[in-house]
Amino acid sequence: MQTMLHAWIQYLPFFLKGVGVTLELTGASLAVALGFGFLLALARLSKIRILEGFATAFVEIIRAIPVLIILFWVYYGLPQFGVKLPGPLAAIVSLGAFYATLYGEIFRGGILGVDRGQREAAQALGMPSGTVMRKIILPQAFFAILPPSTNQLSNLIKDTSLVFTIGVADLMFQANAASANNFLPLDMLLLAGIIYFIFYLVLSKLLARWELNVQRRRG
Amino acid sequence: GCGSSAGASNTLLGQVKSTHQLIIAESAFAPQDYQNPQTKQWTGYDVDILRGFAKSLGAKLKIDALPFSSSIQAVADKRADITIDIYKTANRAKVLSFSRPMLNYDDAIAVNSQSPGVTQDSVSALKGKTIAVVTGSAEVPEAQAVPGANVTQYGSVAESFLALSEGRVAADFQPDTDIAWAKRQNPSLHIKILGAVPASISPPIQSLRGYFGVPKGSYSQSFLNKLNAYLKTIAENGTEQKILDKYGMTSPVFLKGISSAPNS
Amino acid sequence: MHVVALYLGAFLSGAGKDVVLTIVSTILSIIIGILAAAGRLYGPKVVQLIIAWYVEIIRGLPAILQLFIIYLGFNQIGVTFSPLTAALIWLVAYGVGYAVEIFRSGIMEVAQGQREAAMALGLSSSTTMRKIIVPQAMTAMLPPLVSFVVLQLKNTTMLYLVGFADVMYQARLGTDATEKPGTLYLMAALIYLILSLVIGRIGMRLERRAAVYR
Amino acid sequence: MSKDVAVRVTNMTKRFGDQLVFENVSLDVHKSEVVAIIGPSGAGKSTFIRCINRLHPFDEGTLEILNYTIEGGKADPPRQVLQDIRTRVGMVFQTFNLFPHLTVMENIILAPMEVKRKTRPEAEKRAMELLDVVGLAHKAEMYPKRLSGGEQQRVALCRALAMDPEIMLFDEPTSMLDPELVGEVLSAIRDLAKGGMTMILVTHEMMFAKEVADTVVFMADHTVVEKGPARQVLEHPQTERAQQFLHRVLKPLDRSGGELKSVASQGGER
Amino acid sequence: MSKDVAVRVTNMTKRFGDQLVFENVSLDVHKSEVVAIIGPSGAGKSTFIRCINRLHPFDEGTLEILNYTIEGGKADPPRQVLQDIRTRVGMVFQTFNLFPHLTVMENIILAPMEVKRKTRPEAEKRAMELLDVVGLAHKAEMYPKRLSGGEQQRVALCRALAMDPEIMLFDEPTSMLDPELVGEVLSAIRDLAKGGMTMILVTHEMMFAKEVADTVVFMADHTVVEKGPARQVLEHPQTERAQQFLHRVLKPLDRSGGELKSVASQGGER
Ligand SMILES: Nc1ncnc2c1ncn2[C@@H]1O[C@H](COP(=O)(O)OP(=O)(O)OP(=O)(O)O)[C@@H](O)[C@H]1O
Ligand SMILES: Nc1ncnc2c1ncn2[C@@H]1O[C@H](COP(=O)(O)OP(=O)(O)OP(=O)(O)O)[C@@H](O)[C@H]1O
Ligand SMILES: [Mg+2]
Ligand SMILES: [Mg+2]
Repeated sequence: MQTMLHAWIQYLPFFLKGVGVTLELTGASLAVALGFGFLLALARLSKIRILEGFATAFVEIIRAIPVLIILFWVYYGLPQFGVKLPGPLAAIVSLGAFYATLYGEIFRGGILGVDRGQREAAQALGMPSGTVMRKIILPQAFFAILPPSTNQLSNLIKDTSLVFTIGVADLMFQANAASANNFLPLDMLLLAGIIYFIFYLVLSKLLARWELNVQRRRG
Repeated sequence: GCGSSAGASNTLLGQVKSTHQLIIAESAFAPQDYQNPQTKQWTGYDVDILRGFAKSLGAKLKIDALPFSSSIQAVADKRADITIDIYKTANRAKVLSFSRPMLNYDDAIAVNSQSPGVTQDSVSALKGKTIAVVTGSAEVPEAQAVPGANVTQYGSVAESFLALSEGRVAADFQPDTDIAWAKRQNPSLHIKILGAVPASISPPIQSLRGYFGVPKGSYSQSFLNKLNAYLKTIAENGTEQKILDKYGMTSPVFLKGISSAPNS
Repeated sequence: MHVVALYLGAFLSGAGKDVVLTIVSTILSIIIGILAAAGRLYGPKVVQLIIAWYVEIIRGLPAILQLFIIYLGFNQIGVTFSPLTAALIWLVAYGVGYAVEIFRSGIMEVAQGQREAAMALGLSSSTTMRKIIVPQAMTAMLPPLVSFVVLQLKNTTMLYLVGFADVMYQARLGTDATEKPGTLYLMAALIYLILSLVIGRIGMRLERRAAVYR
Repeated sequence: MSKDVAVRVTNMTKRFGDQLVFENVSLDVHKSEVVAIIGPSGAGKSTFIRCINRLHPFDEGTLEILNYTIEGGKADPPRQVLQDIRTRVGMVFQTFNLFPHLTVMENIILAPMEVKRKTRPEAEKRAMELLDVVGLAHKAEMYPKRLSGGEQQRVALCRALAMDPEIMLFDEPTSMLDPELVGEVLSAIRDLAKGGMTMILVTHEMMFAKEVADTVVFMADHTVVEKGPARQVLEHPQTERAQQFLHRVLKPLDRSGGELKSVASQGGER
Repeated sequence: MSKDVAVRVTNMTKRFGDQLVFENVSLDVHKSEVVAIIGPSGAGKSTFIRCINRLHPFDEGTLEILNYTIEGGKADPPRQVLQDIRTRVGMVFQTFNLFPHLTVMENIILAPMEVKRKTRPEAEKRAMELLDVVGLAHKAEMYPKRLSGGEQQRVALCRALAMDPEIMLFDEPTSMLDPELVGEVLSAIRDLAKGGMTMILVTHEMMFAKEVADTVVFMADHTVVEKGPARQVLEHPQTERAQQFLHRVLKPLDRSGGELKSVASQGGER
């Protein structure tokens, strides 16, 4: 116990640096995933055949491949074909693309999940389709989208732990490097685990409570 | 060996003899230990040396391939019996006992052969550059000693060379043998040796030798004695040089002073 | 293409190992998961609490961290597993955390009206469970179960980190020897893509069969 | 409890947490009597009828049914007792609640086989008789989803009757049905009443209550406001609350008209 | 189209994919006329009324409305046309379809502001007038979830009226309501009819149709089976199909009784 605390204090600065990297990667990947995901959702909902077909294929293929392989392929593999991304960017592209497929499906489900009657009611009032989307569909889809979105966000944070394999110094990397140094893997992994778990609790408990409050205020 | 006598299975030597198996914790460092792509057999000079040693004990090699950082841990944990040859550092000495030295290394700076990110093998030239190393290797503190360096750590030496060849990093600190071998095996890699890691940041020459690590303590002592004797023999009788020749390491500098070096 | 031919055999045997591990760990996770879900729903308070926290921890930590804790971390306290054992323990421990939730929500999802109707007919609670709740829950659970199997399959990619000789491991060794990572990781991706799609197809078939009454 | 009384509820009170659903409800139901419970939405009618076969526990008061006496309180009576009551009291729900994964036949024979240990041929024979009576024999092998609402509700009725219940409870059995389908179910229930079955039913169909029920109970404001012979309560309600309710339901348009007329004309005359 | 006709449907046919919903439907609706559409479930009433403001495209036939002529076929008419029609035709749905994320007030003023470019104060003033008439002025700031079904439906009515429509369409506006709440909505609609609004309504409330409608259209078996003056169709239907339907709906219990009696007695006499 004593030695563990000692080791924790000794390595804490490195871990905190890792936390910073983890959060930056999460934030950037999330932004990519949300933006690209929304486009994917629109493409899949659109009446333009090729667009829909392309988006569907992209979603079905990318989400069937493990994140780790996407990551390796983007980082180590793509240069073979002349595209070279720096580690953090490769991580953001990989995680962003993978999570865009998941968020895209969430968005699509949210939009489709809005009762058909809502669209009809808005159309029957003479609203143009842009207004229907902005004022009626999206605000309602938002609340359906929120819970699965935070759920995926906590998955995203966890999946950033894979980037140490391409030399990006995130939290998991620090735990790994520290235990290669002091040969106390359990202590180091536990410290990282506690930090990851705090993120998880914040997302799954606090955010969930906030969501519930928002829902209740409306209901 | 639950059934064998207590004395035998309580020591590493007893363990190896009774199970007829010597487990190496590998990490695919070429030319020390790597998988031949054609035959999928493990090969390399460490593998050849240890295979000979295992044979002398009536055992066969079993290979556990892990990321480098975990491979040392695996031996410390007695999950595997012996590391590949590694540098002797204070940290490692806390968890491992070391054999006598078996090879001289030089830590070298590798750079991209087409557009070198560093042009001089001096600390000042390296200052502030991105330097690749392997997680858990002795080169990590060397690179970290360069002021302002951005140290990028990879899971394997091959991955670090790839990064260098693709120009992701300015320099890569590795044993010179590894750089030379990688260049020879894969001429398409854009890497070359720039020079030795500056003396001011590289460790003393003693520790720049290769040592086999085994689990720390009296558990390994009898095994180490046998190993040391074997290593001394092959260094003296030219067997080791023959093995090295297979990997293009014909220069006498690799074994200079090895046969007369003291046991650790 | 040379690289592909050189490594195809090794990749396929690695994929075989991944598939076997996925199947075995899924079966074990499901069996333990059902028991744990029952404990979570109907067990004594302490058991409920323990299982609830177990689930939270498994879901809260990165999979890779859990693998490292089992393989590397436990060593520090004197418990050593071989790569295969560690892989299996990890996949099952992780899988149970997910399976419990799938079964629990599947059971909860069966409408209250169904319970009431069964009770009103005088069916005992065990009969209600066996004949009414579980069959309906099964249908509701199939889609998440299919995703779960795919998740377990994908998790096997991390096993190279503990030296388990699967597809990823072969791809990395291949990279070492040939410097053709683009081709090799693409091959690995294809293998996983095909396996995932096959699982999805089997799942769809099962769903269709289970849902004749829908 | 006199031999003639099938159900006696004395001063029953029911809460959900802090929320009072109904209090101090007393009611005697005689053998072969048909009791209709009416009242506004949220009055607690469904909850009350569920307390009668103890699907819900109640907080205070006493329930006497089938020679069992159950006191209010959280503690469950012995499982045997509960199960015996539920076996001998049939119930039909507003939302049908057929088991979707079982065919019509399987829905009906499940309880007789599992609870009454009937053999499959026995149970199937009885089920076919019942289905025949409600005109659904040809749908025996279908899954519920394929049936219309009226058909589903008639199957639910058969399912309850297959247990040969001594008392039947109905919770708004027609309110989820299309108007055209209501008749099917109501006439099946009416036939049952004529056959001498003891019945308690919650309904919004006043005409039906008048025709079928012996007694009408009007629930509102957390209690029984009025009860008595059907004709009396429905045609000459004594309490103001019941008068108001019946007026609204029976003559929905008969009230002080709004002024929408004037507002509408603005729009219409643009 | 004569000046007096508000809507003229000629030989309209509608399919969903292969499935025929209705065919060859023709109908004239005059200004200030109230048309009630009745018929069994699944007859295509909802779909038909949705084709009138072109919420659904139709396959064949012609729709003349508000001086626009729209031919059947998949291709959409110009957006401008569609929007103008929908702006000038109000619609109230069976399921209310209030926007749950907006308050009552916001529900009503959204379209006037977005579509008619009214200022917020203007829109709010008109909304308050309408809410006042239906007796809901005090609920303006509530969210729909908090309202009873009858209140929600009245808000939906106000929302449609806030666009000052020339024609109103109602799709079973009371069928999702508790019987006690039906009256509220029906009387609001009746007032609207009295005010001279052109209306087409789908309803199951025959009494209401008789009182309010000028014309009744009976749809069944994929087409209009009978149409004519309200009283005539409702009281002396000519076709057998309409007779059968009206009989069922108006006298649900009046049919050859089953034999459940005998079956039930088995159970009751145990
Ligand atoms: N499980 C429950 N938990 C908490 N409150 C409940 C529950 N079930 C019903 N209630 C509340 O109890 C009250 C009575 O409900 P109940 O369903 O018995 O009314 P009802 O008279 O049957 O109404 P309706 O005519 O709409 O069916 C309502 O306020 C309802 O919200
Ligand atoms: N979007 C749709 N896609 C395919 N079929 C549909 C769709 N909407 C309705 N239908 C089908 O069209 C037919 C007519 O439906 P519609 O809702 O118009 O009937 P209705 O007369 O309004 O019945 P109800 O009285 O039950 O409301 C039904 O068979 C229905 O299943
Ligand atoms: Mg009720
Ligand atoms: Mg309809």
